[in-house]
Amino acid sequence: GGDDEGGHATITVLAAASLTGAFTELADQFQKDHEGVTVKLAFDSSATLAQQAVDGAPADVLATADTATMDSATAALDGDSELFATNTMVLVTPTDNPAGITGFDDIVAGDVTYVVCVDTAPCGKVAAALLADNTVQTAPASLEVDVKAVLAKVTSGEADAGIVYATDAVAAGDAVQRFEIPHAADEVTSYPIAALKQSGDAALAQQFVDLVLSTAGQQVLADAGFGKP
Amino acid sequence: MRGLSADVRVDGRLEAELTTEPGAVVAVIGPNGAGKTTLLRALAGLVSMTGSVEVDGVSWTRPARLVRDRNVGLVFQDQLLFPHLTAVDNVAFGLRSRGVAGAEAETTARDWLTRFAVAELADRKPGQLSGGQAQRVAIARALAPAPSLLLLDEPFAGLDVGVATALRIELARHLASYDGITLLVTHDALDALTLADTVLVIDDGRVAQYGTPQNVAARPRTDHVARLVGLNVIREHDRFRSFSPSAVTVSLARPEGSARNQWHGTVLSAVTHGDAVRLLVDAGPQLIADVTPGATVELGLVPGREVWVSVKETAISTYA
Amino acid sequence: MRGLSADVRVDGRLEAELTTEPGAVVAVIGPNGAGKTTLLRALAGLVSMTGSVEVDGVSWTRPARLVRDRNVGLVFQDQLLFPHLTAVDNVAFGLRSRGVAGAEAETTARDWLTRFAVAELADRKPGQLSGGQAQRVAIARALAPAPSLLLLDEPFAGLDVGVATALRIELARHLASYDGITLLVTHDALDALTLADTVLVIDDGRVAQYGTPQNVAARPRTDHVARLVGLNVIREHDRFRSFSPSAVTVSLARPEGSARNQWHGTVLSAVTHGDAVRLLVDAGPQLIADVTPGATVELGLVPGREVWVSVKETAISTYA
Amino acid sequence: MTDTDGRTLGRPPLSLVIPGALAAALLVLPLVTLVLDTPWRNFFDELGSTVVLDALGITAIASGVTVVACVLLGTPLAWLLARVEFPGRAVLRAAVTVPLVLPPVVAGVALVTALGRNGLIGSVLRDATGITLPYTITAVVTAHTFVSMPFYVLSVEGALRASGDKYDVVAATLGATRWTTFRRVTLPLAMPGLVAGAALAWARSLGEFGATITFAGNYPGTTQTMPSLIYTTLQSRPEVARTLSMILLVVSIAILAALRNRWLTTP
Amino acid sequence: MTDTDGRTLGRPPLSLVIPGALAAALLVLPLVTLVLDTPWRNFFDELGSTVVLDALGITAIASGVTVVACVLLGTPLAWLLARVEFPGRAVLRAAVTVPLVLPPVVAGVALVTALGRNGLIGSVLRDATGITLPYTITAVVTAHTFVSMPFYVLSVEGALRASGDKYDVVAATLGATRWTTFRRVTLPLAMPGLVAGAALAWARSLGEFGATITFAGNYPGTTQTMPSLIYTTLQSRPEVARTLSMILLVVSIAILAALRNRWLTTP
Ligand SMILES: Nc1ncnc2c1ncn2[C@@H]1O[C@H](COP(=O)(O)OP(=O)(O)OP(=O)(O)O)[C@@H](O)[C@H]1O
Ligand SMILES: Nc1ncnc2c1ncn2[C@@H]1O[C@H](COP(=O)(O)OP(=O)(O)OP(=O)(O)O)[C@@H](O)[C@H]1O
Ligand SMILES: [Mg+2]
Ligand SMILES: [Mg+2]
Repeated sequence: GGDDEGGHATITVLAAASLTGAFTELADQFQKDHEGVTVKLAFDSSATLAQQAVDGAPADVLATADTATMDSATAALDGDSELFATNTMVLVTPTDNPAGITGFDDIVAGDVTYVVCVDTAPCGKVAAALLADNTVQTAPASLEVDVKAVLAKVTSGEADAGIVYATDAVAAGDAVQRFEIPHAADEVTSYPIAALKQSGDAALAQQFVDLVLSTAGQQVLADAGFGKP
Repeated sequence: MRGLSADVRVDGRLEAELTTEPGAVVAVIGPNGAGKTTLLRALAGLVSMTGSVEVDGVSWTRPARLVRDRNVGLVFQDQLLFPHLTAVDNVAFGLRSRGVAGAEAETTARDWLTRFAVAELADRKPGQLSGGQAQRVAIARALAPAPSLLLLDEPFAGLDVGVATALRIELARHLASYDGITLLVTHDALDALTLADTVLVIDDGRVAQYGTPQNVAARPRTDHVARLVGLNVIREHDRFRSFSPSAVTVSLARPEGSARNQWHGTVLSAVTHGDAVRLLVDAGPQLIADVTPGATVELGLVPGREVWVSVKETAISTYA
Repeated sequence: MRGLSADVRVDGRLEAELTTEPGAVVAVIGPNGAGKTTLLRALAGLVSMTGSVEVDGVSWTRPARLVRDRNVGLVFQDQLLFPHLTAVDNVAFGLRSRGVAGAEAETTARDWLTRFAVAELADRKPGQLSGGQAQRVAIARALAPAPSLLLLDEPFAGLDVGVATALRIELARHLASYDGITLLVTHDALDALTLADTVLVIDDGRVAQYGTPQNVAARPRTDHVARLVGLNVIREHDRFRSFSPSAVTVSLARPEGSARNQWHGTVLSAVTHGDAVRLLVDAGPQLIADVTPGATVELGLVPGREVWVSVKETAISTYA
Repeated sequence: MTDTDGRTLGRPPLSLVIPGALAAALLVLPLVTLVLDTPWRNFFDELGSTVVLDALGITAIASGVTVVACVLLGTPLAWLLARVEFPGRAVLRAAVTVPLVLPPVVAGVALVTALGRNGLIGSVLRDATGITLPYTITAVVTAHTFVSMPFYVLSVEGALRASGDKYDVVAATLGATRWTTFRRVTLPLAMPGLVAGAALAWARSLGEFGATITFAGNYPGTTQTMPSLIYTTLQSRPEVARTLSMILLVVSIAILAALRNRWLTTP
Repeated sequence: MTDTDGRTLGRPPLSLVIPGALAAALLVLPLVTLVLDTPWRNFFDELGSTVVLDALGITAIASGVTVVACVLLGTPLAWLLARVEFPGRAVLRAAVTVPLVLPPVVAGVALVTALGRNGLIGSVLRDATGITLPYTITAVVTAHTFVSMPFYVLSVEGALRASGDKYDVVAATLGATRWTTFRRVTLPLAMPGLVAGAALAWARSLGEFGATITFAGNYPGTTQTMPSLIYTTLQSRPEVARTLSMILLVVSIAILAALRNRWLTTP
């Protein structure tokens, strides 16, 4: 990021894929608040983004979906990271719910085709913990690379059920039915954010972080289904 | 009707009608680019043509019969042996395509190779054969499946004399007992005169003459045939006048007699021909003249020399 | 030393030594598979060989000279015209490779095509040429860059008589003023005798004879040459005995006289040859005999007939 | 024809050697650095783990079956495109190229819309037979074939065109049906192109995961291939992912080198 | 040679038509369902947005440059592999195939280890010239070339082998250097293979995102290609992602159909 010739400035924000909706809105708001500033957003998996940040990718802010990946990028951070949101997991089914699922118990007991994230992904770690907490016997049909893939499998009807973040269920709206998972509150994911050392405009980067942490920012995140940190 | 009856039209390249008896051997002669190969390929179904082809009363053109169902044996001018198959497999290919079992096909193929004296090369790929050896394999490949229409495009080109003679004998023997029809493209008068019972002369995409070898040889209608059989032929309006080279007198001074039968020109070449020396003289028409070696030396008949050539009217045969 | 001096050894295929003057035209003759093409390709650097090749005192083998630097002109037995280039571009290719500018190369190429009477086909691709037309383009392509070693592998195969004659004349003219060396592979005695000043006879991968056309024709050492020039030749120990077909007497009963000069055999073929009928008789050696048409009818000399052939000792020439 | 000694044709010109070497460097150097950067000490530990062995097995089966499917189905298609004129040939040729252009994940989506449980064809199939494709190895093979076949078809079509049809014509005059001709003449003559195409298809299949994960899922022991495993591992344990990549590489190079040299040096 | 009327060779046999049609169906049906399932009403809206236009532009540039790079560098490499015997040829041939086998993301990792800011070569380059590759369009092109070139090289090598070297030998006897021979004889005769190879490389480049995102990042306007955009969008707005895929498809099929038919129908 940095100043352009004409007094314009650009900051680049690397954000976890699950933040797509909320951060797009926050970026709009930021641009409105800061005349002549452009916010570029690059969404990807947290691990990829952390790796790029360490590699010196030209960016100003990094927001990841778990603390572990943020820790892996410590070398690139300008100061400490701060938690700005949490997320919990829920069970979703297609709207027409072809398997007739009435609650999480159907997963625990029944012969349902369901999918979860692969346990190498942050969402998969949580899902694996929940499956263990609830002593689920049946194996999932597939371990998806990320939570969007899980949601896609459910909305397209390829899976009868899937475990996704609450925010994804909100984003999916009418396309899914939502069921709570017992012990979900024990497995909360925290989202950290930090400005990056390589930022060309540290002040502006910090202002974006501040916006995310502000009340207005928190409201946008709450609307998207995130919990408070 | 048995035999072949064809009216072959290939746009801009050929327009030829042809009718033959079963068992006939037709020599197809004509200069380069006349359309000989085109005729053969059209009969085989390899060139799109209009007109009609009928063999033993069955039309091959209405409806168009598939190439593979025409049962032709074609020796291509450029051989086209399958490069990835051995000689014996090349020959066996047509047999196997027509349903002969593998082992039997191979035995038959080896017989054919033996007949053409290339049995010991049976297991070589075409890339390891000499030109003449490949030509023999190509002929064997065409003959092996006993086709009902045999199309030979210059089969003796590139063969050494011994083999060519042997092959002519072999082919003559084969053709004698063969009730299919053979079309043999050749640039050699001997083939036309000895192997064939009919000669088809093609010139510039059209049939110039069609008859027995004797008739064609005696009364050629094209320069090309005349040259082939060693005669001079001159076209006058709608008649032809031909005479033998030995009837031609060569002199340095203008001879007496009818002006119609004398020409002035330049010697193009002089080569021995049997006991005589054969001169090629460019005298408007190109004429050939046989003179004695003695006269050659005496008159200094080397290429470039200006001479008069004349022929007595009585030595000229005139025909329509 | 000027001229060509070669000792070509190709494993299992050829072992030939050869020395010629500059400007020489060497006819290479021999039966199919003798090694003629192998010799030409080895000289051009296209077959790996041992031995040595020296041209005008410079070795082409130590160190091995690149094919493109040998400045040869090669007419391949199977033409191998570039299929994607037009006739004129094929001919211009060698010129342009040797640095002639595009426009000039094209003009020269068109001249060559004109000389071989295929100028009007200049812009056709090889696929649209007849066999003989393609052959002429191939010859033009080899000659155009004025190579210092001209290697012609059966250049007249597939040409019609008229063109072949014209080409022979053209080639003779070209060769007369040409101080490079020409090797001409041919199966035609006429070429060997008229175009060449030396004849190299190859048989079974070895040089069987090397001399003037007259000498080779008069005293052939291989069946193949004898057949080519129309003589009979018989090998006795280390000497050769040859005689003309017209010296042979054919009879049904055993003739009197020296048993050495008479053979019993079967008529293989009978064809007209000039005024005579030429018989091929399988009598141990295959012999040719010229008899009168009258005798043919009288004695019933058809293929398959058993006959005695004999020749007077005085008609036989014996040489080492 | 050409028993020409390569050397007398002259040394390869610098104008070809230099760009060729550059290309080789571009392709090889990243691999070399990847190899240097890989924690090899884990190599055999990882190679021994069940997850890896399962994934290797599934990859081997899927890529093997894919190559077979490409050869069996793709060769006829390439032949039709190269040798037969039919209406719509140009369109079909373009359509065959499309899966090449599709990002793999989109290819997976396409497969889902067609063959998924609720896909246009998949739902018909399910209602009729009760069979569903997703989450099975059949689905893996289908996805692999879908993304790999275009490479095979294009490559083989190119080779068929380059080698021409003149020998096909000769075979017809010898009474061969088009099928016999295809089998005994066309195929053997285009063999180098077929081998190249099969290598391409096989390699593409070995590296495939986008379409597979989307269409077939990713479960160890049933649908998880090596690339899927590598991709998912990359998220959390990049070093392990590199080791896994090396395993995939070593195995596939060994096979490729063995096969291609065997097939290509005796043409 | 063959002005043969295709029809007299006989109808294509069912044993080829059936598997060929099956292959075509397998390749085409998913596309058809994808097209049917796409929300077309957004097509022109999306096509007009800056992000999409930017991504299309970058994709066009990257894939175009990639094809040029493949042709300029890959053709010589294919020629060396097909025509020149040199020690290590077998190894090089296998090595060239490797990027095919690498899952794209791993290919990206390989590029990072070699050409990244801290990569073995990249760090040397940075210290010497101050230039760094990653996160620039040059990096995008590098990644695309790295993953696409093997397809080109293999396909062209196959075609070069299939068309043989006999005319190369003829050219040598006519005094042509190997370079002239290559340019005026070898290349034109192998043209169908080259075109097929270029189509493969171009298509592979059009669909590439794994290696690109890893090595070059995913920044709108600088390194975000269509597939990267599609991948990103797929996370949040799957329908839009499909529309974007359709845009990529329509554009590329149009170009492919135009080019290939032009090049291939007049061989
Ligand atoms: N594919 C083609 N397209 C157009 N013209 C062609 C094609 N093939 C041949 N020709 C032309 O048609 C004419 C007849 O060719 P054809 O091959 O039948 O001659 P030919 O009598 O066999 O001659 P040759 O004795 O030289 O083999 C020639 O003028 C030739 O140039
Ligand atoms: N590539 C090869 N490998 C092995 N043997 C070969 C190869 N090419 C030719 N031969 C053999 O070498 C011998 C000589 O072949 P060559 O082509 O020189 O004969 P030729 O004298 O030109 O015969 P022709 O008059 O038939 O053209 C033949 O017996 C042939 O079978
Ligand atoms: Mg012809
Ligand atoms: Mg030869």
